[in-house]
Amino acid sequence: ACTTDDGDSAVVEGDAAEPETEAVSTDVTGEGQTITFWHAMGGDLGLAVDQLVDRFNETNELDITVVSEFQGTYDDAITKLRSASLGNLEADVVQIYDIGSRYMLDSGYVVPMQDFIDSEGYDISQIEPNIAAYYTVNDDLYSMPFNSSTPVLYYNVDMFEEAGVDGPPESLSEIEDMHDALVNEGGADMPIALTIYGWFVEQFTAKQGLDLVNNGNGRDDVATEVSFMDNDAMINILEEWYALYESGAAPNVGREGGIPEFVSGQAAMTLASTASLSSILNEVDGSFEVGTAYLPAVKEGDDGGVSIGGASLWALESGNDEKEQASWEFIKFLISPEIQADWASSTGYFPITTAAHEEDVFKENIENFPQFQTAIDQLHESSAESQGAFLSVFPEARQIIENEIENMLNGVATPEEAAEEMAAQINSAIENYNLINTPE
Amino acid sequence: MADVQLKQVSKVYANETVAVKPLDLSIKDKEFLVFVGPSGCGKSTTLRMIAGLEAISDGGLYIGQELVNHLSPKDRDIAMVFQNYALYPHMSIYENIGFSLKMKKFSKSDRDRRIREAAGILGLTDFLERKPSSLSGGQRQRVALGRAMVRHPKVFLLDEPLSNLDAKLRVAMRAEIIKLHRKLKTTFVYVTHDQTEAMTMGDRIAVMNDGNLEQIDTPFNLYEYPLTRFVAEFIGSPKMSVFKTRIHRRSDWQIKINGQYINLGSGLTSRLITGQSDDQRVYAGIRPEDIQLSHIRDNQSFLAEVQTIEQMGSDMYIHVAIDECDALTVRASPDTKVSVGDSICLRVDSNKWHLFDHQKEKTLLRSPFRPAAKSREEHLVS
Amino acid sequence: MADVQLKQVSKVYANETVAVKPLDLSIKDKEFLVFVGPSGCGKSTTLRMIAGLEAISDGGLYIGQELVNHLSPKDRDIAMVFQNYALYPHMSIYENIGFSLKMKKFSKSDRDRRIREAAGILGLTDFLERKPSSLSGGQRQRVALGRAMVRHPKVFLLDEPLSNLDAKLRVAMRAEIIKLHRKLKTTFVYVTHDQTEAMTMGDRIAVMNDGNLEQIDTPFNLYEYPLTRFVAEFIGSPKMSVFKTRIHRRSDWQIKINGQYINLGSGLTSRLITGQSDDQRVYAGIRPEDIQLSHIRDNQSFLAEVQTIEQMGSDMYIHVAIDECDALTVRASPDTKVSVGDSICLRVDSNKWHLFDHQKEKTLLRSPFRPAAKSREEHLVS
Amino acid sequence: MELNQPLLDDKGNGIRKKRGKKKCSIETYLYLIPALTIFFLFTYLPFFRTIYRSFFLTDNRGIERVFVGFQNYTDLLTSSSFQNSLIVTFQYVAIVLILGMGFGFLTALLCNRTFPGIRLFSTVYAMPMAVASSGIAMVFSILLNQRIGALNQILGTNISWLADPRWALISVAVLTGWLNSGINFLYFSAGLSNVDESLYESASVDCANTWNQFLYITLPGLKHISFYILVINVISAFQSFGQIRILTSGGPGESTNVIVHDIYRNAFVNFRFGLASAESVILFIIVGILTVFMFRTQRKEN
Amino acid sequence: MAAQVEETRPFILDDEQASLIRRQEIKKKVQKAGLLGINTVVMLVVLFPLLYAVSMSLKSPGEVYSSTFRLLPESLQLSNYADAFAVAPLGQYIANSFIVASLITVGQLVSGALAAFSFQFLESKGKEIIFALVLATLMVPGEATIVSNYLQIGQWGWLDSYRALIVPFLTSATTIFLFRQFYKSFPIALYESAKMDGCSNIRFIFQILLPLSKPAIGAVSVNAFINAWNMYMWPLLVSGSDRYRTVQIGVSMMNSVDSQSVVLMLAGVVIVLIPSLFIFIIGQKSLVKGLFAGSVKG
Ligand SMILES: Nc1ncnc2c1ncn2[C@@H]1O[C@H](COP(=O)(O)OP(=O)(O)OP(=O)(O)O)[C@@H](O)[C@H]1O
Ligand SMILES: Nc1ncnc2c1ncn2[C@@H]1O[C@H](COP(=O)(O)OP(=O)(O)OP(=O)(O)O)[C@@H](O)[C@H]1O
Ligand SMILES: O=P(O)(O)OC[C@H](O)CO
Ligand SMILES: [Mg+2]
Ligand SMILES: [Mg+2]
Repeated sequence: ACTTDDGDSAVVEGDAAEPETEAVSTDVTGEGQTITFWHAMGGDLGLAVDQLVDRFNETNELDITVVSEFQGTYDDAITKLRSASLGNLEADVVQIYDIGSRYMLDSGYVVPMQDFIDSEGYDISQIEPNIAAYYTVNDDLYSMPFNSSTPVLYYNVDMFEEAGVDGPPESLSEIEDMHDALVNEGGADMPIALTIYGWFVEQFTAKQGLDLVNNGNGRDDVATEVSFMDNDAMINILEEWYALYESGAAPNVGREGGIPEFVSGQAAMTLASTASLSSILNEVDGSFEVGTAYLPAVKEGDDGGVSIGGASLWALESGNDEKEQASWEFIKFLISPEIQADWASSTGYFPITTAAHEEDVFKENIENFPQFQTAIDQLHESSAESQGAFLSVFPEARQIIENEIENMLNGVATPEEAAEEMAAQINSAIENYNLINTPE
Repeated sequence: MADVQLKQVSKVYANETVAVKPLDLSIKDKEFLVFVGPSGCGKSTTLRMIAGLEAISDGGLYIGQELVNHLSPKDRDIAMVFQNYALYPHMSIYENIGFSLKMKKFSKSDRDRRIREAAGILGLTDFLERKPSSLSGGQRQRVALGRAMVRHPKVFLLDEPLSNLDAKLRVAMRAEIIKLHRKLKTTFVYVTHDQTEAMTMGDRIAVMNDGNLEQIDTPFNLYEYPLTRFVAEFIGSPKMSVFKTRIHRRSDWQIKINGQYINLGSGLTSRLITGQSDDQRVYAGIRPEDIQLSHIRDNQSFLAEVQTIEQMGSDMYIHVAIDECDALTVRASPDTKVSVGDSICLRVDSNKWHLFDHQKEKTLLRSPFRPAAKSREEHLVS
Repeated sequence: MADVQLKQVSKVYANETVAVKPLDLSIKDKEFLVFVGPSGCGKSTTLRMIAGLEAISDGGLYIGQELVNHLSPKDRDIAMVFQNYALYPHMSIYENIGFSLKMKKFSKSDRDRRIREAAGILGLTDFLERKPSSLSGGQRQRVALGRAMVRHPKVFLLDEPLSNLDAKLRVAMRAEIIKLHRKLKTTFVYVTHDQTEAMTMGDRIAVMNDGNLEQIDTPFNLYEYPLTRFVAEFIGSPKMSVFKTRIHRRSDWQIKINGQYINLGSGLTSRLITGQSDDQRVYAGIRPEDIQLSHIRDNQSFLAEVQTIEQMGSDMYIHVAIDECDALTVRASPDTKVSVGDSICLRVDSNKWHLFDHQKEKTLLRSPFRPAAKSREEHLVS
Repeated sequence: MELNQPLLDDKGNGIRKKRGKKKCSIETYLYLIPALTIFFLFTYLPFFRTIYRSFFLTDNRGIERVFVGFQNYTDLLTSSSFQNSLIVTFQYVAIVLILGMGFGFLTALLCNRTFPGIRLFSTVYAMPMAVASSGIAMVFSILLNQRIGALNQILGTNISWLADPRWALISVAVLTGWLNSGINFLYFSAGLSNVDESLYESASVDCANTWNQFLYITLPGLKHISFYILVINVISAFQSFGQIRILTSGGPGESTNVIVHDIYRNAFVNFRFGLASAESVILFIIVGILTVFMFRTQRKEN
Repeated sequence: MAAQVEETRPFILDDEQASLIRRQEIKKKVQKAGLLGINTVVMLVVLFPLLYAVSMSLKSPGEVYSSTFRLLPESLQLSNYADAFAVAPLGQYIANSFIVASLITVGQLVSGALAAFSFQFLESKGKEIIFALVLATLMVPGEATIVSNYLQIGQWGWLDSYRALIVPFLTSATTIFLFRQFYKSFPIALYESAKMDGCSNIRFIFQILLPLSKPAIGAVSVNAFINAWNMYMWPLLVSGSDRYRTVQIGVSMMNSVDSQSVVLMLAGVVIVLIPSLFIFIIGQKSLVKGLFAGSVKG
């Protein structure tokens, strides 16, 4: 029995929260509340989040206290949230990565952002439309984008100059052409350190302008199976990837590699999130010039764009209006232009509101580090069409994709076999999920 | 009144081992009774049943006329001294001795008085603050006794309390325990497998074998009038030599040794249980000290070849072999001049034979009427 | 030729314990030498140095005239029987006995022959397939002997091989080991702390005390002519009674007992080392069998009060206390009529005193010339 | 002397009754209550819940929704991924056993004879037992890093220890072996010290050289304890989790996806509790069979 | 009088004999030195991961990515440790782990000592069967119960609390087993003697048995503490906030590959390894004694 619910099922779920929506009236202020904020920002990013939280705690006039809890990686955080729902673990605001969105919608314990927005008449026009699009279902904004990113190509400008290579590649196949020059003249051990990261596959699919799953990439209706086999999206990616690997242009650096090879000067290029920008610059520490470029296309002439990545903030139902209101206050604080500008400069994430671009901090930062601009341009050039897939079992699907890429690189499977295996496993996961989690 | 009575008491362990067969025994008040017997014969089991540490399988146990089968050890008013003393290693001697009083909620001053009294008697006063580990074997032994004493129990039970001590100390502690018994005037039940201990300590000795009580009697009687071949051989060192032979009724009763008929003494034959027949098979035992080297080769003496000689300094034991007995031991003076292989002439004290029935190995001799020994102080010749 | 010679051999353990002080000793070929002494006196250490299990701290060890200090145990051609037998628990008896032959790469058939031969001698033939754990103590003991035998070693070393056995078995195994020695005609070095074993087994006995060799002599000589007070008291049971007194030169030599001067026998005084002075302090020892109850109260006898009586069946030991000696033991006939508290009259065999120097506790008597005993078979009176 | 006196009077019955009432009282069980309560709540009961749940498909909240009988089991046993997990697990356990026990044994042998500094050495050899698997796994993640890790730098190799499926399993197994070697060292040392010293002396008098002493005394002497060490190691090897999650998360591909990791993934990442429960039961059966098998062989030996 | 003691001539070895003995001594010394050498090498191998962690945790981030191996840091970057505390609430984690591990240890001691007492000293029907059931828990992999336990604890509302971390581990078959093993060598006469003295069981346990079980207590404590300190999977599941996170989880969340984080992460690892190693080193002796021997002297 497969769910026949359309995408509205989430809204139906959301309806359950309707009474609260009404209750969000003037007398609910969130004053004096203590709320828990789960995030998944480790290392430097985590320090930055903590600063924001401290700042909110100090400055908010409603005497709201936010307790921030680091929950590990994005994967860990959603896992924790899912298992927390089985018990008494409570959070009011959680940061969930892009691919967790569908699950959150289905989960039934979120308060849609739209509710707050509507009841307060909050103006969201400031929010970058390309970003908001990702988190919007049937014109309702469900979660608030907070730290948004896209993947970009980082390259070692010194090496490229040394090798006499004109500029960064625009497609994967171009990398092969630069191989000899970068290695022999540029002194690189490898042209590109290509991390085995499902996100890149997702982005390469978008870059091809193709869907990952059916039913309009899961946005028109609940996805029931993958579509990357039918539209050859996956096979294209895997073949290119494998070709790069075969030729030695992109050795297997595993799931953790990539940035280390790049910053240590072994790789001439790497792919990474814009969020890594500041830490990469930090690590390189001026030992060479870091350039950034758009995510390469899979094949020349692909006409898609990139979809927004990173994570968004979800308000969770707690049955306590005051708390929920406090969550909203906190979220509003986080997306205020001033904060976003700050946040963007210290991390590498985009400011999600256009107003933030006007802030001095931000302008200054762009001036010092023009590399930031690439990501912004890339996002602006992408259309809202490439808003990315919605899939309940997305985290699992990403694992499966990464596994199979590993299998492919390790010679266990050919690109075709890998793609087929991905499809089979993901389809079965989708089927299983839809079977069990039909809302009563 | 603290006599102990066992009426048909027996013990079968969970694994079906019959450790003690139905046993009737009455231990008199103030008596020093020793249980002796080979390893595994059930001595400890009997003692532990009296203590209440082992459930009684069947029969009735009475202490001071009262049936105590159902009482737990602490309610029987008995004290026990264990083979390895079972001192509490982490407590001082003072605490060790006083532990049972503490358990019985004696007042501090009462406790102190009793502990010091016991320590005084046992010469432990200087060690009260020490831990058991810093005491010598003999001192530990005394602490164990002290622990039993302070309770003023009705009965003292001691299970091989000396077996962990070295030979010299054993002799000394033997004397101390005897003195203690005399001083305390309480019933003592003492288990040992050492016959020297049994002989020297007990008012009476109960010899056990394979779960049976073989004989209970004074040391002297046990030695002189053993009821069974087992007792005869168990008591005495070197052990009694036993001949597998026959008795004959001629003019006198005779016994065949080394192919030759030798008269039995009249003192002996008068004690013979009636109904013995001519040429009847018997076990005839003789102790090493009741056989002498003889200068006269007559029809009461016989020849035998010396097999080995054991020079003990104070005595010499000569082992000879003859047909009826493959280990005949003779006690001789240490300066006797004899070598292995010599043929020597031996003469038996004809009234000192011990005769046992061939089948049941029970004695064929009546014991002369003798009053039970009243105390250890008297050792009378019958 | 397998005599063993220790020349100034000593042992100091890593923790500075001086276990054996420089020792000179020569063990003759085919001799049965017994080391005896109290616990911790260095017997095992000496044996283990001979075996090569313990490095020699100083001095030279010769086996068959050859210096072996530097040789490891396996090259010394000795066999050793351990106190706990040290049988290999996972090997069958057959394999246990044959192990050393296997190590020496004997052919299979040779091995088999020797194993069966040894098993035959020791009566183990039926047990060859069993594991040690299924054997009794005595059988294990024999396996340990068998293991030593098959190698036909130059020297047999045995470290308290009987001490884990019960008393009866011990007596039996004693005899077996003596027989074995006679059969194998090899040098045996035997360690024990049991003086009965020492007295009955050794051709010669080496008495050790506190790392020193006190005396090495035949059993008879040790008993009759102990060189030190230690040996005198150590050998003999019940032990010699020692008086702390003085000797006096009157017309004869006299000794003061119970406030009264008693003559020393002429046999004894003739052996007195010259240079003894009047009123000199001495230790005077007398063995229980050399003192008798006397009917005659004269100036050679003295009175004493009976303290305790030990009835052994074959003998009776009477303990009396007098000024000079708080534990004077008298051996009497078991049917002696005497009670605790009685005053008894005692007379000492005046030639049987043992006299020791007050300070060094060395003997004051020359021992009469005696040829060293040639073998155990002869026990001659001097 | 007392002989056959009239046997028990009417009191005798009383005696018999007393005897009938066994000495054991509820007191015996009182002392067991704390331990048994915990076991009941957190081992027995959950274990049966697990078996029960393994027959269901569960929803996000772990609630049994659809009864599927043995389908979870058949799904598992026919899925190539699970079969792979089984194979990987057995390979992993085998390597861990060989390395962990081998190294523990080696170090125990090295410390068997006293020599100066033995305290230090034995402390170091036992130390891995006190090291957290998660902590050391993070160290290994750097140590084994292909480019910046010490191992490649020291060996002069360029192996991707954790990204190459041929090495990843070996790498985590080596780490686990290292972790286990500590306690194994202690166990083997105890075993060695339990071998009666006089056996060695006896053997040396019996002309056995060092090698033969090792062969005929040491090895047989360790037989018994080796068996227990084996059982303990097998049980613990099957349960390794932290180091695998941190070092490889089951990858690359599924080359280090041992059963326990797969259980975690299925239960807490993919939220298929029913399936995970079925896996748990299979794991239990495997460990159980192995343990019983080992005990059997051991018993047969004796 | 027979010549009983050989003449005591001073003892002198000839040259040949002396050199034989000397050679033997040299051979022994060489063997010892060899053993020492091998041990040193093996020790360094065993110790290497830990030394490496310490060394890396003291390097500057820049040094981490160097492509040649250097064990010693160029300069000691002690600030990494301070920074590690800033990045994550290591202090809180350590406190949590201490609370959890200590309470688990105490719980196991008490429940184990009582249960083992019952098993070893008291008679009861089916006692051996119960004991077998207890031992069988060793065979049940934690993973076989973890899902149920998690759901159960979630239902009770125990997630993210000390109880969730502690209560399930308050007893352990290993502890009971170790205690019972130890009790087996406990002189039964002491128990009987105490009984004769009128001592109740519970008094016996606390006044006699436990004071004399110090080696076992030591071993059990060290074992329980180290295991509790090093737990990973369960705390990973049930702790959700820094308030209750244990060190193992806290530190593993620092896992990252950028050089900045690597040094901090390794500093964190070193910090959390220290307490368990410390407990191990001070408790090692009693651990060995308790695990493997177990006799009461006295
Ligand atoms: N707890 C027990 N369970 C089963 N059988 C036992 C038990 N205790 C003793 N036995 C058996 O009961 C018999 C008598 O044992 P007991 O301890 O009374 O002998 P014992 O005369 O004291 O011997 P020993 O001189 O060796 O101490 C022996 O056969 C023994 O094996
Ligand atoms: N390995 C050792 N290290 C240090 N001292 C030792 C060692 N072995 C024995 N000793 C000490 O050396 C002395 C002699 O010991 P040895 O074992 O030779 O005595 P023994 O005569 O055999 O005693 P026993 O009759 O008790 O066996 C003792 O004081 C003992 O404590
Ligand atoms: O690393 P981030 O925050 O840019 O996020 C990348 C992906 O969107 C995660 O799914
Ligand atoms: Mg007994
Ligand atoms: Mg010794």
